[in-house]
Amino acid sequence: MKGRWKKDLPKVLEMKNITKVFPGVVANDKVNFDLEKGEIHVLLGENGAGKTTLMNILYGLYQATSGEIYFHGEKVDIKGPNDAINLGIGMVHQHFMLVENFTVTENIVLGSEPSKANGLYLDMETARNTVKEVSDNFGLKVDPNALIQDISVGLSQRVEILKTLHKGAEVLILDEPTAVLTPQEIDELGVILKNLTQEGKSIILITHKLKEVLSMSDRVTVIRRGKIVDTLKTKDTNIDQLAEMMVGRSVKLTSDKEDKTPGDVILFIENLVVKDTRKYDAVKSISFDVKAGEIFAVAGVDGNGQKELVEALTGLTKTVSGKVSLCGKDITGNKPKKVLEAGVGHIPEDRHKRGLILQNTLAENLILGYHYCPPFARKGVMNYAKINEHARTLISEYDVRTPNEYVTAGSLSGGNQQKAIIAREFYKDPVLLIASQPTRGLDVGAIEFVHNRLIEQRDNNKAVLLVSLELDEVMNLADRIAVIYQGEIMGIVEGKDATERQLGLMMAGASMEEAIEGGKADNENKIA
Amino acid sequence: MKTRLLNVWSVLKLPLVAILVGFVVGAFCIMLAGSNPLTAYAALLKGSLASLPSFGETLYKVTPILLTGLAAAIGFRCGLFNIGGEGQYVVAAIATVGVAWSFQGLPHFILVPILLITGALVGGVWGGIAGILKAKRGINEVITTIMLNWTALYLSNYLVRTLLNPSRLLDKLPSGHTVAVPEAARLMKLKVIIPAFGYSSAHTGIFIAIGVAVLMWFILFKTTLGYEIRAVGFNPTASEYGGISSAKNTFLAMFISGGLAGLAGAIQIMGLVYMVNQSPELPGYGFTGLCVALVGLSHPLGCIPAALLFGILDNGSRQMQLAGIPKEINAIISAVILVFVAGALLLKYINVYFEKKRGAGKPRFKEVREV
Amino acid sequence: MSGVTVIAVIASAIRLATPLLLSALGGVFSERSGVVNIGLEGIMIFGAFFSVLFTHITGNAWIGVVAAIIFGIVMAALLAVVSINLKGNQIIAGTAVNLLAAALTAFFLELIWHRSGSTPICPDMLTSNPIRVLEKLPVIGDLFKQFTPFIYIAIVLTFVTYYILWKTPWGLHVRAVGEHPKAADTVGIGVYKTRWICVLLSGVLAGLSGACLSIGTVGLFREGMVAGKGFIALAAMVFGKWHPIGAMGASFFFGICLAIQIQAQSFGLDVPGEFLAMVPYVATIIVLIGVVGKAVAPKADGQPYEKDEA
Amino acid sequence: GGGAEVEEGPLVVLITDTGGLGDESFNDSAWAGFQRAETELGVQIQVIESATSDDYLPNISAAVEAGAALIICNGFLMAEATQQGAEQYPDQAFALVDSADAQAPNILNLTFNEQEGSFLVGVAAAAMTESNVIGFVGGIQLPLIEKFQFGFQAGVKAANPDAQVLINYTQSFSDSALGKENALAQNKLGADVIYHASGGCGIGVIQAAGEQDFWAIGVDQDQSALDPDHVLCSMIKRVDVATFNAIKMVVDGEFEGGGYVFSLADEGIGAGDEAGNLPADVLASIEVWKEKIVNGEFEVPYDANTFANFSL
Ligand SMILES: Nc1ncnc2c1ncn2[C@@H]1O[C@H](COP(=O)(O)OP(=O)(O)OP(=O)(O)O)[C@@H](O)[C@H]1O
Ligand SMILES: Nc1ncnc2c1ncn2[C@@H]1O[C@H](COP(=O)(O)OP(=O)(O)OP(=O)(O)O)[C@@H](O)[C@H]1O
Ligand SMILES: [Mg+2]
Ligand SMILES: [Mg+2]
Repeated sequence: MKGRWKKDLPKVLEMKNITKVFPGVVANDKVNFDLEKGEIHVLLGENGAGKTTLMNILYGLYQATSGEIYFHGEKVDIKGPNDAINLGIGMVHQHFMLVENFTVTENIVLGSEPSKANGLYLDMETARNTVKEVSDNFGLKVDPNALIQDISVGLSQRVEILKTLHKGAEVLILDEPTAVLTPQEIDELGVILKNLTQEGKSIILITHKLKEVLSMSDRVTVIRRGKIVDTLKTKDTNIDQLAEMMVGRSVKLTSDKEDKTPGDVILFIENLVVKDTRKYDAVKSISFDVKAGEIFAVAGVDGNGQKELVEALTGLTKTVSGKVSLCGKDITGNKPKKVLEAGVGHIPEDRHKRGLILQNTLAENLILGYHYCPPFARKGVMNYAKINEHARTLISEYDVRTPNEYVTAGSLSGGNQQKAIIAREFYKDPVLLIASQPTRGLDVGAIEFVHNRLIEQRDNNKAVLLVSLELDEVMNLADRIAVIYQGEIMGIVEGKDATERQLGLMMAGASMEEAIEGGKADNENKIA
Repeated sequence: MKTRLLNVWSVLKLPLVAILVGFVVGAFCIMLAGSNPLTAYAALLKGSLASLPSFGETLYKVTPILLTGLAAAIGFRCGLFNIGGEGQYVVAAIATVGVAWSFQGLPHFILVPILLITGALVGGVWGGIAGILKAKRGINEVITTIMLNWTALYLSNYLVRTLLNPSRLLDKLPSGHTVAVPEAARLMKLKVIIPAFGYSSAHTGIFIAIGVAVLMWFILFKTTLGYEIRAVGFNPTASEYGGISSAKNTFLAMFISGGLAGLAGAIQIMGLVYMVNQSPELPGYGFTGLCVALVGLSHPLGCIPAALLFGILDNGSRQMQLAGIPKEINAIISAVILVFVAGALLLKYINVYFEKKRGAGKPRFKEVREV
Repeated sequence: MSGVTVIAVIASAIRLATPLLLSALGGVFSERSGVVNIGLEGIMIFGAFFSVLFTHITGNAWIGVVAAIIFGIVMAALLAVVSINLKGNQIIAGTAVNLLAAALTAFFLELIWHRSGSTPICPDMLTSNPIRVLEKLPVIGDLFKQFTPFIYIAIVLTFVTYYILWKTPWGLHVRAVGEHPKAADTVGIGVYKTRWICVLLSGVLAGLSGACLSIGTVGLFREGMVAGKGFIALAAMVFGKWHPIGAMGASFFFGICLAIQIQAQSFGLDVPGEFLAMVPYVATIIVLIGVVGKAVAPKADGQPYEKDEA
Repeated sequence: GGGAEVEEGPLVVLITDTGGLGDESFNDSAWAGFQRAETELGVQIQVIESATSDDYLPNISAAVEAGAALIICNGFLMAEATQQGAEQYPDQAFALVDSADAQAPNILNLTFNEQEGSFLVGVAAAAMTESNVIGFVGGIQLPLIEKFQFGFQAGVKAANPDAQVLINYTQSFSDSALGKENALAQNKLGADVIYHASGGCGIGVIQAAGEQDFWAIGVDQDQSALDPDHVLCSMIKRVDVATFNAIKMVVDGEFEGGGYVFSLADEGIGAGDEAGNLPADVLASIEVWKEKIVNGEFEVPYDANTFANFSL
């Protein structure tokens, strides 16, 4: 360890008057931002506020239209990632920048590989050792030989951090690192980041999650529509204030819902077994049911079989054994089309892979799944007048921000894409709605919208199966919560009785009983 | 309406500029070969557009490549690269001769549809093989279609030499070609209807081809089948999610694509050649079809002008040869056009350059951004 | 079959496989970096032509080889500009390369020799075994008698390619660029530069392959002599799962099928020649169905990389 | 030709088949006849190379439109197109090379007894072989190429009944590498004289002969220049004579339809040995056989049937 840095250079980094204009959009408007030595500085803002753009400028991926960057008080010109890396700036991107079929080590050393014979031989031995060393030093355990495609999102996140540390980063930028992590993983990340600041690193953290802001940061800068709203000391602020600064109005962070007695069983699953793409059992003999008029949530750490469960229910993956029935009708192993026709709506977890055909128009996307049904098609011939009219209706009803219905779905922002999917799936008025990570990557305003819609569905006596990694979301919405761990249901808890700690323990593999013990302790703490 | 027109222009200007550049480069090569580009291009136009007969010859050239172009286009729309147009054409052509021979007693108006369907079906099956292998076993269609092309050629050569040879069917000496299809199987020449077509070989097949182009446009953009094929082409996983079977549509697209190439083979036999030759090489229509589809931006209606362009180049080439211009010039022009169609972005750069020169700071993506 | 015949068939297979292998290796480089190269055929035509031209000019076939490489690079550069910088459709670009190479060589043939069809025979060729000592080996010595320098070059380059792509830091960069160009970009790897080098390398290899067909086999250039081998090479690369050793296996498989059908004809096997000629093509399909199954292309193969900069 | 030149003699147009010029075979040979006619008869000559077999009729139309006095369609595959063209343009003079299938008053059919020349080179091969194994490499198995094959086999059988002939077809006329491999395979099985009728594949056969030191026999033209030490002799087919004569008929105003078969008798077909590789005794025996054929003592087989019934 190099020991403590001198305190006489408090500002590691200053960005002054940064403006970035994209065709038609001012993404950053005279932004001033600075970073102090050893601090964790959160950059907070709703979707499209300009956070990623600002950081991309700092990392050399974009060039600012105007403005200056000072590093340790000296003006620098960052023309590309190489310049940033050389300055000691590392960035963990919003979307993982990992090569799936490379090993952890290969990903970490990529771009700065140890070599022998003047760069003619890739020295994997040394690489593995360095990776071990770095990971030990910072307490970030990884298996250097594992392939990225085989490890969990949480671990991938670590690999991303190790990647920057391996390149000797002194300033770390983390763009929404927690969006895909479990509470435990988020806590762990918090500890890791604290440790890193102790090592003398300075950290910029981008997030939408206000609780994290409060628990993790030293300072917070709020950005809205490309402009800085304010920079505050974390200890001087609170969740409500931050939320209001972010969206420019006050938001309700929890949704109200009336108590309701659930009706008939809609979805019934018995001893379901599903294999993942690598042919391992990802879902091991799961049984549960979802009733009309309830939101049934499946909570769990990512990669514990949720994806396979949902894909099996919707016919996208084969089931190995077990039974699925909908309203008493066996739909096990049905093709997706059959499942949709049986009355299932599905908000997929990956909107780009499953939910939308980005190159098609918004209107065409808004009928995907019932594109062959009247009035949109008759005898195999499409009726575009009806399709466009349908699109206009949904666009206004769901407030999808788009110039018109003819633009390609890919030209919408993520939040609006999600709204489009929700609009489409709700229009079907499904008996069962499967909502998988419905608010992933959305800002608080959009989340509020989605949550209200899900509750509305429940109140209309429809069954909702919610699969989410966000404990807050689950606890906020669900009538019953099943916790999934390694492909098995650890237990089913009544929504109103559930505590974060109890669920968290079960998500880590504790049995229901153990968890209830833990949960009680938690409750007592709360009361005290 | 005005924006509509602007849109049409923004789509069209790319191929148009490409064509222009192609001819400029061609002119350069012509000069290199010691000839006058103006003479050469005059010959090109004279040979392909100047009179109704010469235009007829162009139409005759356009017929098969429009169909193979449509074949390639529908493949592209489903995310498939069908290099197999050649083989599908070949098997359909030989099948047409065989079926025409077997049913030679039938009257014209029954035999012709039978043969068109035969060609489409046989080509479809040949394409469908690649489709099934892709859908069921994930085998890259590029490999299978390449392999099937040669297989088709050798199969055809065998059938020409044996089963369909005049020596077998007509008690004549062995010959390097099949028996000719009967009169009833032959498409009418345009000059029979419109005598002004003079010496040209154009036949009613061109109407079939254009009709098929319109039909393909309808299928691709106005039917659920087209919706599904395009969906699978852009995003197979999302299509699956929407209840669209990517396996089924992959097969269907390959089948239709093969069917269109097969139709080209059938029409070519029925329209002009009337027989199949033993051949050392693939006929080349499949590859030209790829170019047609690419320049036509994979749009069935775009394929019509694109096919016309390649038809003009092809047909004009014989007048150019007669004017002493090397026959390779036209291929060079075609290639340059393709390069520029592919390098579409160059056009954008040129645009930007001119906009900067004009000092216009207005955003380039205005159309998209306007709300 | 006697041992001599077996050796002869194997030698024949190796000779037939060599141009396929060289081109397929070119394909491996290009596609591993994310650029689909269906222009291999055209690059081969260029290589075949210019190796002959320069052998004629200089009287030295090795200079012809260098020329094949240089002009292979020229054709590949066209593909690179269009598909990397202009972010054009790589398939169109490759098709254009094929068309252009065939037309230009025919045009140059006319311009330079005032004849069409084929060039005169070269004063120097590379058709005999350069490493004589190997012929003394027991049993397989006969095999080497029929080796050309290109066979050694192809075998060495197969392992060199493997080494470069899997054992050097730059190889890791190439594969990263082909899988996830953005990830590579963010760690400071020049995506465009890497792709350029790889596409040019595919020009080097396919150019060599062209030279192998002309000065390495018959000593002249003929229109149509490449005869679809670029496409077969492409198939061999896919069949070999984008891996140099796999490509070698696939090329040899194709070569041995061809060699066996030739041998079968010579033996007077009573099967129509056309069916024998189909053997390599049908066998490839069958093997793909039965044994190999899915081959997964590099993830970013065929996709132009857009730097996220407006 | 440049457009500004003074009008000279009549225009004659050659339409090649898809092999095109540069095939070192009958298209080139036909064109040689044209070039001779240009210098000796003062005619204007033009050529249209057919890109595909579907171009034949349109090419004929184009030639007619260009005002050709004579159109020579080169290749039996053009028979049907020539027939159609002749019916469409009854006043236009046509000549069709290699086929008698198109019959009309304005078509002159120019065909060749290739089997006779092949017979003679077969005799040469039979005399020169030491292994008693001889090879034939064909391109595509066309009836035309089979004429070469069976004539050759008959020649071998006549001169040396013990010799065996290996038959290979490359299924190509341009893939020289395949020609070479086929020849090498035959050579490995003992063939020490190999005759080819395979267009562009032939250069591969001759190249193989040079490398493995055996004899190759050329085709159509005297191919000994390609490798004087290994091209034993060549089967000569004087398409140039045929085209020249046809043009001359037009120039002399003597053109009429009908058929003309070139054979050993009129030297339209022959066996050539420019490099002088054939020993005197072999030349003598070739001469003897030639006499017999010219005198009509027997008919040289030209297909599987006639070969099966062939005996002396
Ligand atoms: N490459 C680009 N071209 C054009 N506009 C862009 C580009 N990248 C971002 N934008 C626009 O810039 C604005 C800021 O985007 P940015 O990605 O920085 O937002 P963000 O704050 O990171 O949002 P999120 O929370 O969703 O990640 C958005 O309006 C977006 O549409
Ligand atoms: N290259 C580009 N050219 C033009 N516009 C672009 C480009 N890239 C992105 N955009 C615009 O950026 C926006 C989408 O940006 P991005 O994908 O970062 O959104 P997002 O941050 O996911 O949105 P949100 O999270 O708010 O829903 C769209 O409005 C799109 O039109
Ligand atoms: Mg975003
Ligand atoms: Mg962002």
